[in-house]
Amino acid sequence: MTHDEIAETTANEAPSLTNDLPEPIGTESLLGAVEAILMVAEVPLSIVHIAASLDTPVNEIRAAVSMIKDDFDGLSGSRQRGFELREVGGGWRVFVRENFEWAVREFVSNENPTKLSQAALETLAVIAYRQPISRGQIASIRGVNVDSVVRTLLSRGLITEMFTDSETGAINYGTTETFLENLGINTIDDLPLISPYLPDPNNLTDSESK
Amino acid sequence: MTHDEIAETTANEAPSLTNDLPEPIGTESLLGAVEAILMVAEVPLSIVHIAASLDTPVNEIRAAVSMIKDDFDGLSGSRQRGFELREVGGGWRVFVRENFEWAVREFVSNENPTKLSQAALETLAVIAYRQPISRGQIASIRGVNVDSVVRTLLSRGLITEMFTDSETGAINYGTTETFLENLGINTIDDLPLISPYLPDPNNLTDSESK
Amino acid sequence: MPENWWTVAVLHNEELSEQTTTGFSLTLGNFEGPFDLLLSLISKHQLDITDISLSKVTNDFIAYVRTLETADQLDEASEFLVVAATLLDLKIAELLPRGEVVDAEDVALLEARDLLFAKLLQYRAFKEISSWFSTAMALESRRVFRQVRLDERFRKQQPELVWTLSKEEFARLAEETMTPREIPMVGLTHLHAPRVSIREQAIELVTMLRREQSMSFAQIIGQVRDRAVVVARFLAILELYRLAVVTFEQDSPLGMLQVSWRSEAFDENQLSALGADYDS
Repeated sequence: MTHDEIAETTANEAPSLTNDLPEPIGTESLLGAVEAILMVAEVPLSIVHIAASLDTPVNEIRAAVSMIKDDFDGLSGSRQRGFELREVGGGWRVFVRENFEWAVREFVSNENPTKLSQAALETLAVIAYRQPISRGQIASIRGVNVDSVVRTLLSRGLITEMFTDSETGAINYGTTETFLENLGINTIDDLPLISPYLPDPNNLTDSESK
Repeated sequence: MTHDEIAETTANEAPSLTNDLPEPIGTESLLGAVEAILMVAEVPLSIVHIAASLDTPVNEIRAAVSMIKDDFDGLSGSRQRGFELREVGGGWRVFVRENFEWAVREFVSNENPTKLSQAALETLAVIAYRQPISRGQIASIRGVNVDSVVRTLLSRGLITEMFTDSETGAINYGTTETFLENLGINTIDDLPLISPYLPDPNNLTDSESK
Repeated sequence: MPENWWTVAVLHNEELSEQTTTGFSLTLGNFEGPFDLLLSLISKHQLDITDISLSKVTNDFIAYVRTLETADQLDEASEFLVVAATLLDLKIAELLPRGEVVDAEDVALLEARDLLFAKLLQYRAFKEISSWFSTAMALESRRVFRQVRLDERFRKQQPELVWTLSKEEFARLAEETMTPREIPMVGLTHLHAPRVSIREQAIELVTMLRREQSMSFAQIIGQVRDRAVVVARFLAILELYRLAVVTFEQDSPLGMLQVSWRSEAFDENQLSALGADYDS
């Protein structure tokens, strides 16, 4: 969508300001509204989420977010900002731009959770690529009991119970949005491909169902 | 460029025009750093505070803040932002711009249903009976990550940050007056007794440090 | 996502992984399970995973499993034993003269090998990719995002909270929430063969040997279809040998293994104590 298109679609929706030039102000108003919301949000906001809050079509919000991002990045003729808009965990959020992180250290409270153990990381990788997956299936891939690691991952909010298998009664796990945020990616599809490393999974699953 | 020169040039010139000047990169970098700090600060920051943390003369910071303010206000040729820099209580802070507050109001009323979720109630119950308690400790009692419900409870004013553990850096939470009012009791001691044989946070390993 | 990030991430991870490899409660000795051990042995001998010199790796593996002595370790060792048994099978097959006859047992052995290697490859894949996770998380944890408490005046805009719980209901909720949940255990029985008691097998053996006085190993396992029982019987024989209750005779390498009873050395109490090590 071009800027002009946004101007057209939002021209009449500006709730506050009106003057001689309705069209550009409509756009500016939408951009300002989206910026304002991004300023107060405490979690990454999806386009759909913002659209619902502002009661505005999704494609207009998408265009507005993309314009704001470009703007912060200095692609719209102005200076590159000390902050940027990033899409992580399925939503948009204002971050300090990477090359200015040195400046903010003092102002950020550091409550960094402890690093995950190697076992927890490997288990997380298995869940990420094989979700939904039960503890039994994870144990069979890892060769060891994974109860304690799964509990750690649950309390860290990195995985969640997705559903219980109606036949076996086994709980199936999957990754969360927090997981995506912690990795700095937007969707599971952003994970590096693992298939080149793997043998054909069809040869492996049988042993578990014996 | 001397400090005074920056102060002078910023009075009339847009930052994008400073390209003609000898040390534009220094300026842009300073602007970015100040912006980054203001973007993450929870409280208004004085010019002196920012100057000290960036190890930069006060008048340069003053000039930078003034440029950023003008910039956000749309006085430097670019769009007026949905946020602004406001001086309150002797310091500077990023606020939602007044004419975009409607967007935040819509967003906020959309976010908060009138009833607490089951997860929020359970977390509140744990905090009420085990305060002061950290998020990690709550998580290990509830077996799931509680970051987002704790945020909800904070924003509802039902709990508050009591102190930060000096060793672990973990914030400890407790209930508020608002909580007591909702439950119709005067002090925490009026809570009905529960079984003494339930997990105590002091005996729990913080799930985050596992 | 830029492709080179992954590469950078992997390189970067070298330093990080050092700190993260310790402290897991289920670690058996230094290894997190049989695949971990097998992988490290393969890399120690600088072997390709698809072209393992079985003798070396099997010897090392068995030697390691022997060092697992405490009850706790043995409790966790069942997976090790399954892998050990497979490796032993494969090693024996390698040593046997190659005939033209392909019988069902050979095929089963090949399948067991393929399955073991496929599982090992799979394990390695996840192990390798986990370094990407570690690095991505480390990099992301340095990022700072805006997270500023909502202004009081906006907070007042939210719809009034509707509170419905009495203090008694609230107390009950607290109690229910804080009562530790019974963590459903992983049913390992449907994954692996059911646990086999070495003591039970030892008792069985004693009965058989008392009757027969001397039997070949082939006879001892003659009727048994379950590999876990075979392993358990084999371990039971070793235990009985350690107690000097039985003796072995083998004329030549890979020849028939004859197990003989030495009843004069037998003490019933030793047998009941024997099982204790293996019970969980």
